[in-house]
Amino acid sequence: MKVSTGTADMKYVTAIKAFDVSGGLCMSEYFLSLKGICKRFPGVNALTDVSLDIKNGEIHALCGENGAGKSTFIKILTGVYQSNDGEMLCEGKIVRFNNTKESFSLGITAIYQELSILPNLTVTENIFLGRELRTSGFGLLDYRKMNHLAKTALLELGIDIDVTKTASEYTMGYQQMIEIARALIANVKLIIMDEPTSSLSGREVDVLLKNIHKLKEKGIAVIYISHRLEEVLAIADRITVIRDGCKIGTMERSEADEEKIIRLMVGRTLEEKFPRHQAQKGDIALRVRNLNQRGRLKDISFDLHKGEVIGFAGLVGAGRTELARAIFGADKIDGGIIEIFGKEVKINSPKDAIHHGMAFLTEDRKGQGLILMHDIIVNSTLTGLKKFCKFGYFIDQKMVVAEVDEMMRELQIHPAIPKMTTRLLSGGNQQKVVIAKWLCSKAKIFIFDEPTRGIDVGAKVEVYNLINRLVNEGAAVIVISSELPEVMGISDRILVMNSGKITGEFSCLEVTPEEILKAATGGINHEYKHA
Amino acid sequence: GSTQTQTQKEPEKIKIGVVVKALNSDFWKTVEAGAKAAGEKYGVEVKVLGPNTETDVTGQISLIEDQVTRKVSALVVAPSQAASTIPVFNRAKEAKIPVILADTDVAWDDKVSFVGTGNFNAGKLAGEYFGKKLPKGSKIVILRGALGDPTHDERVNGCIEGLKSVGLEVAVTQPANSERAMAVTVIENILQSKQEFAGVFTTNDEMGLGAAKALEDAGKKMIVVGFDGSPDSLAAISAGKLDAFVAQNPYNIGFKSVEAAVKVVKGEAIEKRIDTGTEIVNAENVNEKVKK
Amino acid sequence: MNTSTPEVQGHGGTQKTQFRQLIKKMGSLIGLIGLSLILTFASPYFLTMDNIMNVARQSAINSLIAIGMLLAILTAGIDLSVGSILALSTVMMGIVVVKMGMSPIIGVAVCLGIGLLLGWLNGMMLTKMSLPHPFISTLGTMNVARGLALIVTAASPISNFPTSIQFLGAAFIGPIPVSFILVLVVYAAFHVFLNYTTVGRYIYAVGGNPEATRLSGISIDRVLIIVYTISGLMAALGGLVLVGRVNSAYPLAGLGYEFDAIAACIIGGASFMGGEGTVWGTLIGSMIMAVLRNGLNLLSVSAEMQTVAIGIVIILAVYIDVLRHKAAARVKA
Amino acid sequence: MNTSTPEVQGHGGTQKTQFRQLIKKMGSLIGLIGLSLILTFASPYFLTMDNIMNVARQSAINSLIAIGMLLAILTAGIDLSVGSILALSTVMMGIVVVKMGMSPIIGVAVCLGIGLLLGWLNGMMLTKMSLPHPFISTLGTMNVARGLALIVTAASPISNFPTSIQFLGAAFIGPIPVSFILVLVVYAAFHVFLNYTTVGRYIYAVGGNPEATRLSGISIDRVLIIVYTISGLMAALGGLVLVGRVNSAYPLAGLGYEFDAIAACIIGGASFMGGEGTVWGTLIGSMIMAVLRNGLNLLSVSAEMQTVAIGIVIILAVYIDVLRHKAAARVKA
Ligand SMILES: Nc1ncnc2c1ncn2[C@@H]1O[C@H](COP(=O)(O)OP(=O)(O)OP(=O)(O)O)[C@@H](O)[C@H]1O
Ligand SMILES: Nc1ncnc2c1ncn2[C@@H]1O[C@H](COP(=O)(O)OP(=O)(O)OP(=O)(O)O)[C@@H](O)[C@H]1O
Ligand SMILES: [Mg+2]
Ligand SMILES: [Mg+2]
Repeated sequence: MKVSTGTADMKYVTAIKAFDVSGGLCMSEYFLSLKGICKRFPGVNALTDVSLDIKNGEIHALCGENGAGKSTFIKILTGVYQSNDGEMLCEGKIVRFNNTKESFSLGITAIYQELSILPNLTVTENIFLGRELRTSGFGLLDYRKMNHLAKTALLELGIDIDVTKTASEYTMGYQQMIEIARALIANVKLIIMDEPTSSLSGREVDVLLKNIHKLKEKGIAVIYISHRLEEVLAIADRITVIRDGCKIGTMERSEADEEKIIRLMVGRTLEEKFPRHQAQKGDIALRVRNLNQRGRLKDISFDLHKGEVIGFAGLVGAGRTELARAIFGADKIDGGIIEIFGKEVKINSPKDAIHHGMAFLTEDRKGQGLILMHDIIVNSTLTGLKKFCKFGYFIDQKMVVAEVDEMMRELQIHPAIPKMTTRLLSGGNQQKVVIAKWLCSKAKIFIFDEPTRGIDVGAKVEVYNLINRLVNEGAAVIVISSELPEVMGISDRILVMNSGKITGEFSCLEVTPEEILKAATGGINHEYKHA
Repeated sequence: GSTQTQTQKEPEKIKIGVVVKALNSDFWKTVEAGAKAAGEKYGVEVKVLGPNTETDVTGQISLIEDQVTRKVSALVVAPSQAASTIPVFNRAKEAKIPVILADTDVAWDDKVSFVGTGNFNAGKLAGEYFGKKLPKGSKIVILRGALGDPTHDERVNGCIEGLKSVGLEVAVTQPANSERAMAVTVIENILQSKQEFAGVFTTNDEMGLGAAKALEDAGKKMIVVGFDGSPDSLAAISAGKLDAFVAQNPYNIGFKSVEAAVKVVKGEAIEKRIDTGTEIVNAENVNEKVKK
Repeated sequence: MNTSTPEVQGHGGTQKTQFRQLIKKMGSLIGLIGLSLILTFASPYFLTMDNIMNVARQSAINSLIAIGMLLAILTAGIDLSVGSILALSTVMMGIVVVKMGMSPIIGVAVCLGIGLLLGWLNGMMLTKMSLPHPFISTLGTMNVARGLALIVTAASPISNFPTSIQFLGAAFIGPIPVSFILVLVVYAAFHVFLNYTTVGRYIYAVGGNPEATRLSGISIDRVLIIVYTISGLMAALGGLVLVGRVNSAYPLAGLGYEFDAIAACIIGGASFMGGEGTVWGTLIGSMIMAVLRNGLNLLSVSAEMQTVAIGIVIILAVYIDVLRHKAAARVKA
Repeated sequence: MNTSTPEVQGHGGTQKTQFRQLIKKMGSLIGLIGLSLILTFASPYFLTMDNIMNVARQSAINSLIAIGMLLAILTAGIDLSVGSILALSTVMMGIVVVKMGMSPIIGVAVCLGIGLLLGWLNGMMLTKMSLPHPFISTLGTMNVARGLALIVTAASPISNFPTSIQFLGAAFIGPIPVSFILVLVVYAAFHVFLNYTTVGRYIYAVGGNPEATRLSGISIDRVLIIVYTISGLMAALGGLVLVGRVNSAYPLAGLGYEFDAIAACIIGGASFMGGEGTVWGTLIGSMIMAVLRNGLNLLSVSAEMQTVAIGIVIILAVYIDVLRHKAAARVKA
């Protein structure tokens, strides 16, 4: 199926109308049927004989461990990849997509796991990329109309931002919302969302879930992938579990519960979702006083002790990432004191921070964490390369390989090929490689920004265990997380931020989610706006 | 140089703009020296300019245009590409600036004079020189500057003509970018191909010296004839490494063209064509040249 | 390499944005104005109507080539073949018109057609042969086209074109050179093209994040082919102006023009990393280069010193832009 | 632009990997072997010991410059100033040794020192002045150094160096040219440097993802300064060989060498996007260029046709690599 590219954009406009009318008149119950889908990559069987039906207007959740093949599956659905075997029926007709344009023309669109935002284009342009609206006269781009629609779509998602600014001016959370708006505005028949909430906090998640319900009411089907099972259980009509590239089964929402899904996903039950560390609170490891950054951070002060985990909670754009970057020397600060183990230090660059024993796991693994074209070995040893050196300069390759092997086993990185280019790893496994990178450095103070972003439930526990091990060994840890249960489950103390200020401090033993939320919204329940 | 701001209101001081093909070789540096000497002798301001390379045709045209803007009293131009300069010469004419051509002639009716000998004739002289040194039927390798560079085209064509007239042949013509290292490489490779040849003609000195070096390294003795006559090649002739070069007397080209320009501005009559002479310099006459 | 300050890409947005855009354009403008001021003081001939028109004319060829180059740079690419394309397309026009005596219209069609064709070939090689970078495809074309230009002309120039063909490069309308009017028209067209058409925005998108662009259902190959085809066409158009300017077509024309064109884009604020750069910035970049050369000529600076000065000014012009960006970022924060 | 086939990054690992690496290197080797085979059939003089040493000698200068260029390309940069640095450093050596009569040791120190200094300046301008791309800083240096070389020599060559200085470029050990031995030693050293030292690995990292590298506590500025300093040094070393080869230093030396060096890197499999490329691939790339020129000379191909042929071979050499990559991916699947 070829779409003539010249007039595609105009087609789109008419297509919207067509879809609106035909919303209810469908031929069969199933919008999409996949039969026996297989996908092989060099050395990996990503999918084996997967069959799946998507009903019109249903919300269908996909669950599975990291590397199970979920993202690959949806990429086949949209034509990013082509299956090696199997066939696909769309509204009863056999189809084969060679690119996303072809799938889009049949009413399928997706939000991919790895953000595909164009940093140099405006928010509006991102939302309308490939589906631009044009003026009737000369066929030039109709910015006025597009800006208006983009603004409306974002407002519907509860964010109010300047849509004529470039996307690079917004943090990941906003970018994620932009992508969601992009899918919503398309007016298609099936929207696929691959971990749309991984950078969102509870509040935005709620808004998103509400919007997904609205889609359903319009008869639009949604495939929803998330490692946060409570979301899955909250909205899914049916749930399919994939393990090691094979479909384990599809169940109705009514038959499913968290424990069952986990058992099907990982093949066992988890004893404890949030294991706790045993360490005693020790001396102050990190003392921050009156840290200021113009326009972003205001008078931040806190202490972090040895053997302690502090969790940072807040809404998107609360300034947690900015704070972490400021402490780590990634961005310049405009004032404030940082003391490490009682000594005041000047941190002007990440290099200084690492020199003083800090580690910082960034929230954006693709842009700031990994060198995607390089392999696991290179990435996981980048910060600690010096320690493998003989005669001061020459790297001992054997030592490197041994250490990496050890780390890969410990973190259960899959596939266990040290020479695998990280670009080809599944999202969750990429995250594990970034964690490995910081384990390799000899840090005493760890800042984890969204450490479990995109990690499956089983691996999450591994990460928590790992954090606990670090703490037990005397490290001090900051965890920034948008998942409230996680923050509450693993930290000793919780600091809440709003608009660049710390607005609340709680001990994990006595706090309720409501209290945190109240602090996160600044005490009042206002619509949060981009500062 | 001094700025001319103060000269603006004073009674016209004669300003001669000299635009050459480039100022990146001994040849044009010597032209410049000659031009400056003439300027000093007649007490006029002489500015010698040239683009970065001899093949930068449009760059040279911009230079000429800017000299017209500067309202020079007369222009001396050694055009990189004859025909291309006619439009800008017409502009000079409109601005009532007389144009003297140096080194390379242009078929433009309004020129005041041509000062030089022409590259074709000089090349021909080299071809004929081979005839004196080598038996009939010998083959000559020609190394030339950038293809499409009219100066080198003329020299090559002249040489071929000269060779023909004395019964010699061209073995192969190869470009060596007017550069020494490239000339070494090309001669090395030609030697490898076991091609028969008894002499090398190069369209500038740098390539001549490179060719001589490659032949010396290979232990071959051959007639190498260069072009222009830099101090380096004089020394090479004295040392017996280079056989000869064609000398066009660049100093005279510079001196006489400025002299002609001054005369035109002063309203004196000059000849339509001023020959600056061409000669072959070899072991026989090298000593007198060195003294100069 | 250096993460530049986020900046709004051109196209009419809110008023605030438009103001910032103006400031952005002002960046290289400051350089241009500064340079012009210095030259006005240094030479009495600089700020004359005659000389300004002179500069306008001298910058025309590079401006035309640079705007094509801008497209390539926006996609994080490069087009090294512009100079050779210029040469081959103009000498072929020479052969058709002067040697074979065909009508000038056919000649112009041949000239632009060859530019189009070679540019299209660049794009096809890059995309369909999956060459890793346009450096390769266009370096290849650069050599092949130059060689062909030498072969078809037997290395000698072709002169005496009919005046109709010389119109673009040589004619004036009042005191204003036609070539400069052409530049303004072309730049306005490119401004609309890049900012108000889908393909134009896709060019920015491809440079910003090719993978994301592809996922949005946009054919990167198609965009790239369009980009290099246009670049080839603009090189040929530059050639048309050159032929008018020097009344001849010659096989070594355009040697090294790729550097000037690239420099114009970069001085004008385009980024080699792709996705960043504006039409008007490029025009200013091209003007800076021309003003600089013109000024140095007027001051009769020697060729060697000119080389040195051009090197320094290129660095300074960009550095001013860097400082201005930094200052702007400080104000915003 | 095009997502290249996934490949495992170089440095000695498991046996399987080493084998794959060999295959990877084989890529451009296939091109080289193919080209050599064709030439062996076409010319009886090609496959002679004499001629092979000839090619080895002719490729030496470009090989030395290319390995420095490789570092720049690995960081997603470029060094346009290599040719000019070569010129300025060698003419300064000429002035010191020939004109001022100082000892050759001082001369060599001056030569390498100037290369080092200019390279360091490139790096400093790029990083400390936050220039957006090394194209700018090195284009500036390219012009400035060339201008200075012309000024200090008054545009004339300097000849008659003492034989000790000519050793690198002119001497032989048995039948093997010293310059080629130098190349092999230098390449071995770079292989160790890039794969087995921290700075070497950081160079790959900076090219792969500068932001991630910076956040990993590595000073990008320092890495870049080292890279451009080394590139300048290698250009000067190439100059030393050139001086030995032609027994003179001249201000127009090295004109256009940057293209040959870049072409060698890219033909050898390096990526303009940074982070990808090997030492041995670059050597093969440089050999391909030299073999091609040598072969065309041996066959007495006309100059115009040589230009065309070089263009075609550059594209083909890279295309073979692309096809091989694709084939490898298919086999693995
Ligand atoms: N282009 C590719 N080449 C080789 N292997 C690949 C490629 N893309 C994916 N894989 C592999 O296929 C498997 C499935 O990956 P996929 O991204 O579909 O997992 P996932 O279920 O989405 O995991 P996650 O929850 O971590 O996102 C993984 O082992 C991954 O390494
Ligand atoms: N480069 C930037 N320029 C301007 N504003 C910025 C920039 N980066 C971040 N901001 C703003 O700073 C504020 C804090 O963002 P930050 O990413 O630190 O929040 P966060 O709490 O980590 O939220 P998230 O969950 O999105 O990561 C936001 O309002 C964001 O838009
Ligand atoms: Mg996934
Ligand atoms: Mg954050």
